[in-house]
Amino acid sequence: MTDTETFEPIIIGFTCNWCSYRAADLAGTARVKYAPNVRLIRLMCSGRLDPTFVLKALSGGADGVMITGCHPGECHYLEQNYKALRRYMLLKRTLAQLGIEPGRVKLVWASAAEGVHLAAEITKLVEEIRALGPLNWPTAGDGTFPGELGVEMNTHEEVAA
Amino acid sequence: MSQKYLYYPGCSMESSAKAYNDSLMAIKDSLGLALEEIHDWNCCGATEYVGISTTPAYALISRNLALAYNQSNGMDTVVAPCSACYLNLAKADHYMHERPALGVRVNKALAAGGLNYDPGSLKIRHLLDVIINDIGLEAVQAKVTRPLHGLRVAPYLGCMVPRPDYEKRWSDHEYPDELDRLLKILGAEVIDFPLKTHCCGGHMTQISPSTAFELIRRLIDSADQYKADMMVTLCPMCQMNLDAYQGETNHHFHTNYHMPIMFFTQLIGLAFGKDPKDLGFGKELVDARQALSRIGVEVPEEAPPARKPKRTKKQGLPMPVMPGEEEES
Amino acid sequence: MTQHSKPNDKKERIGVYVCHCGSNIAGTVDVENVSHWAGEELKDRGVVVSRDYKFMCSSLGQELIEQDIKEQGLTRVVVAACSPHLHEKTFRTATERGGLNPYLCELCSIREQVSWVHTDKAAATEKSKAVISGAVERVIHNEPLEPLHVPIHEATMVVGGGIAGIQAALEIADAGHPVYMVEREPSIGGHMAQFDKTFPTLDCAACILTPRMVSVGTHPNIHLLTWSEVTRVDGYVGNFTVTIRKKARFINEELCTGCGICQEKCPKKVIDEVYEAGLGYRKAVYTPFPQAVPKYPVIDKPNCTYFQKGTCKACEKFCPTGAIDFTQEDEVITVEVGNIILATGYELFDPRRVTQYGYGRLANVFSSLEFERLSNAAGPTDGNIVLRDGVTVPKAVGIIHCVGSRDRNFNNYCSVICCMQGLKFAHLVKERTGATVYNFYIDMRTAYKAYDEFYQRVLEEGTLFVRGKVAEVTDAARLPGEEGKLIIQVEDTLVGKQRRIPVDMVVLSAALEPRKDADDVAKMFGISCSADGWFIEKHPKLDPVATMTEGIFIAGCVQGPKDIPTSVAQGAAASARVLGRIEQGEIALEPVRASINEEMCSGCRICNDLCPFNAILFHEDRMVSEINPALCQGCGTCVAACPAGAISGTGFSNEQILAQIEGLLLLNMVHPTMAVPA
Amino acid sequence: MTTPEITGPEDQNPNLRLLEEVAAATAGVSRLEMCIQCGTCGGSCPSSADMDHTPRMLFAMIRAGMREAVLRSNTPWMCVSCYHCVVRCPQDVHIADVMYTLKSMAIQEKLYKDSTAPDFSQTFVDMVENYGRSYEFGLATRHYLKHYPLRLPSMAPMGFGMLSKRRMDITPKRIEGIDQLKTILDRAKQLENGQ
Repeated sequence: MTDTETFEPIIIGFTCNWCSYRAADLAGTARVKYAPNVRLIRLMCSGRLDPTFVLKALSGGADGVMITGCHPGECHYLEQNYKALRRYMLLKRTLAQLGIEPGRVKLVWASAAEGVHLAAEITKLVEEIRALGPLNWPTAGDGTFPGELGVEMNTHEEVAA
Repeated sequence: MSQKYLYYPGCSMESSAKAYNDSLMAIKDSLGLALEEIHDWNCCGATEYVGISTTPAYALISRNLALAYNQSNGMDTVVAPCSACYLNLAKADHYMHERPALGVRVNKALAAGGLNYDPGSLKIRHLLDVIINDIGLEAVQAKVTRPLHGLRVAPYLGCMVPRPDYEKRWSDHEYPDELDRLLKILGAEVIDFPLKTHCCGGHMTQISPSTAFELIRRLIDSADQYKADMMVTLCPMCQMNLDAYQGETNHHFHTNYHMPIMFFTQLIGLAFGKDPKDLGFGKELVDARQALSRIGVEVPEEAPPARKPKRTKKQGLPMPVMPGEEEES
Repeated sequence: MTQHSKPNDKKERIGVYVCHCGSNIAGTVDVENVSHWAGEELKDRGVVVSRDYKFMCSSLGQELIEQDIKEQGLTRVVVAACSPHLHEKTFRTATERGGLNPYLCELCSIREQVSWVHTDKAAATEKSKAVISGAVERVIHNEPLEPLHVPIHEATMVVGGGIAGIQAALEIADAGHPVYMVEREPSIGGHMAQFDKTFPTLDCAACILTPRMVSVGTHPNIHLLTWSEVTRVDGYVGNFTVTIRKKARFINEELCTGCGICQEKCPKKVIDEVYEAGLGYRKAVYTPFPQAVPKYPVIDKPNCTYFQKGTCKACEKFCPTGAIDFTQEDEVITVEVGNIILATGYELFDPRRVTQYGYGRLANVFSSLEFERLSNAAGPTDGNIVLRDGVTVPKAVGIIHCVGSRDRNFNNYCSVICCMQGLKFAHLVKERTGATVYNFYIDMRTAYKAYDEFYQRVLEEGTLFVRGKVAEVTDAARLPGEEGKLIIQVEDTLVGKQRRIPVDMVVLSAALEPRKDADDVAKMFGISCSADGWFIEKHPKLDPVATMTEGIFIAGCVQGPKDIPTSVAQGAAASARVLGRIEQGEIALEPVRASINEEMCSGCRICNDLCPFNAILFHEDRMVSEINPALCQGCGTCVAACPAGAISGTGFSNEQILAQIEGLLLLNMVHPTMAVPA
Repeated sequence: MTTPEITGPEDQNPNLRLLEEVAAATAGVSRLEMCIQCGTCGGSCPSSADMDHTPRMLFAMIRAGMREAVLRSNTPWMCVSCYHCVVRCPQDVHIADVMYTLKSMAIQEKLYKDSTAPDFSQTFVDMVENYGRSYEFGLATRHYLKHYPLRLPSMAPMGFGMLSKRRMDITPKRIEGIDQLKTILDRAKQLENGQ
């Protein structure tokens, strides 16, 4: 057996209360099966996603992070998912700077009706992360994570963007 | 500007559908259509191989795709004039993707011959699709010098071009209007042929002739009811069945149909003012001369071959001799 | 075990309750093991009680929580059961009964998100532990909250004047509360107004509908806005501000008496694509039908000779009261309402898309709506069922079911009404023409009160039933007797043979589809559409007329295909929900709001532009921003964006989420194949 | 959607797994398990009059595990590959491809009733395997001599017409890479047999 076959990644998933969390509920109600590697956190909106949450997850032992929100134009709070999209783009850049594969973080749109889609995306991401292998977080030696180290997660940029 | 395509002629273009081939060759430059034949292509297996064994059938088809890809050099589209070839190539590309296990098996087989094909690498399109959608009806119309006014035609597409149509390239599965629009541009009077995508009998002429004759009769009878001068097709198999078996069908049902079956490329050539001789007219068994003379086109009867066909090789399968041909051998 | 960066320094006493949900959870998750693990391994995190119970939502289950709070002095509660969207309220209420603030309870889902979606028992058990660990870490940082109370505006808006909307509006208005009804067409009545008879009782649609329409038109509590469309919705439950565009009618409603002379004199005839389904004509100035409510006509500007060519004005010349007003312009109206009921209905599937059935190509193939008009005594043929030539009575009629429904090429769903509609058509054809009638069906679905009895009746009348989905309708005759007929080619699946059945007329029982603009409407009102395009209800069984958005309700076909009785029931149900709200006068909202700590605010104003609800106010004098909790919707975008960390999101604070992440990552993954089966 | 792996208790009658077997052997995703017996296929089929079962019935028989009756049926052999049923099927069952699968299964188990069609296919394939191209003249004459010797005289004018109009070569064409093709097909046959 190779590493990629035995390696079981842990993924933290951030969901939006109005769409993707309900999609996850719907997947359950419909008994759609997906990989057990994802552990979900409910936010009110993908716009609530502070990039430090992602860094916290990756530094704390997660091998990947899934950010989910309503489809563009369908945000319960009008347009906050666009802000999530912008932060996601910035976040990918930051990860690359830290030497982490940007593919470990993925943004998925899922409406409340898309349980099957969400389940498929979860399973897909698990396979993608499995292929990347375990994350070796570049530690500062003291176990702290970059959010606390002051890594530039400058959200001012999004206003200019 | 010429548009360049990989070209998969298919076996019939060299034999039973020679008229299709000749007329295509005669018009392609006027259309600005550059066709680069896939080197050493092989038969697509028609509808026969898939009914015998799946992996070999798809490996047979995919050898052509692999060869095409190797010589693609910037081209991404394979054009096939024959419906069955078009469908088989498209189907292999589609199913190797839809059923990855099949894709893996086919590529393992291809690897034995040093080849490989990744599904999705090439677009597979039918000749008519390319003419309508890439070259465009305006460009075709601009070349028309001899409109086919007065010629009443039944557009007949048969089955395998509009169906199953994996990539949704055609306007409809049942009543596509591409061929109608093309023929109208050429100046012909196009009837609303209700059976335009119904079956010509396919290989039933060989395995259940009475079934085939009935299907042939339905088509010709309907075109006849609409008083069509001819049926216009884009498929060698359809042309062969409706043309070559029309006599036997008449015999079978004691009917007396005389419905010429032409390829659409032949009519494009006529409308472009090309010499009918170069367009394969005269190769049809149900003579089209009468219908064409009505619009003032005279086609000389094709002279019988000057010499006996020469046999070049003595190898191959034993040559069965047909009764009517004994004196030749 | 990882080092916790945020210790439970408050010394919270936490109770953990793991639900079996019968076998729903316990079938895949080793519940006892999970509960035992939480009690042991999370002891140092403050877990003092950990229990598992068959059904936590039962009164006995809830009592467990209450009892432990009182006897064990719990300060926090974690329940691991179903989705918070189902039972969060239940357990928070139980927590409150125990004497704690309800927001000190966290419900985490190990059913929808664990046991129902995973099959490997070991992996599901480990994931459940991680989920509980996350909830435990989070709940430590929960704070006691008070729900927000917002007043409910007494007025209600009903969008759509079909039978569902009419029912809803009348119920609310009769209870003494104001209603605004907005209808896009010139008259209310909807599809029902187009029908002649209604199944299964065959009572006349107009006879039962028009009295309701008149009531709406004359009701002192109903403000009727026809020929109008909602263009914008602002605000939130209890306090919506709705903007409506009232299209110019070019008729002065004060002066018009509805005498109809203008319609008589108008020289311009137009095919009526809406009310007559394209089968009849109307004038350029028109009321769609004689019983229209309101009675005022409209001038159809794109078709009016005066508007297009500058001369005519026949209507103006002949109007006895001078009510024609060519200078009218669209009006924009805004109204304040507390609740909104959407009853915007359906659209008929365009049968042209099923090309093999020949609709649009073969003259005597009719759509179901066309047939409704054809059979309507007030329709273009005065109720005579005739072919497209307008005179020939058909001798044989084929009715095809499931056109565009139950077909992956078009719509997967069953359109519910088509079987009964097909039976009704069969009856009407028989009754009026004596023709031979065929019904082609896949499955006969007549499940409702008195529906199957109607099927029996139609069988008795001699309608012929062929079980098979029709393959094609053609005019290409090939057998004797087919000449000049439409031939229906079908496999009679009960005989196992292909049949060709010549008929004179084909009626296509077309699918009901969501309106083309359903998506835009949903977005405007902040609700969602299913993959098929129908509006999604809050719960498919238990809350069919509410939506995920507070204050927005749905009724009728907008939620999915349904017949008249069900549409009426939904209209009434939606109004009952609204009336309950109005009676209470206010509603308690989740206190999920953002707030700014002025001490920490640097006045950078980044958050100001982020808020789509304009809830953030900048105080120029103090150079700080402030959030208006009444306007804030709690999305948290500003919380995430504040560079000074001055904004906190109640209920979803950074501390809570970071702690939850840590908790979730407490355990490593179990490799499914290495897991020991239980 | 992929063809689901149907797992269940071991069946007493292995024929009850016939549906699964057919689905697995079909190129593409057959969706055969989705058939709702509506009869669109049987209604659409141009040659259904000559079939001993309509396609719909055949699918019901597959579900019922009537293995021998299914493989002996002439239905797949009468399929003209017109794809009308495929595009009209409300459940998107890949009917034509299922028919190809049933033919190959019948050939493998030698369960067909009439050898005309299988022989024709086999002759065609033999020619293609030997030359890399189809060879109509050889195919037609061989096939007719075996199956329709009495039809030959009435066919002669047509055959002569085709020859004289040079629409039929009496010599076969062989591709250059015939050895490569044979290698590929041999390997494909091994793979087909699970080797």
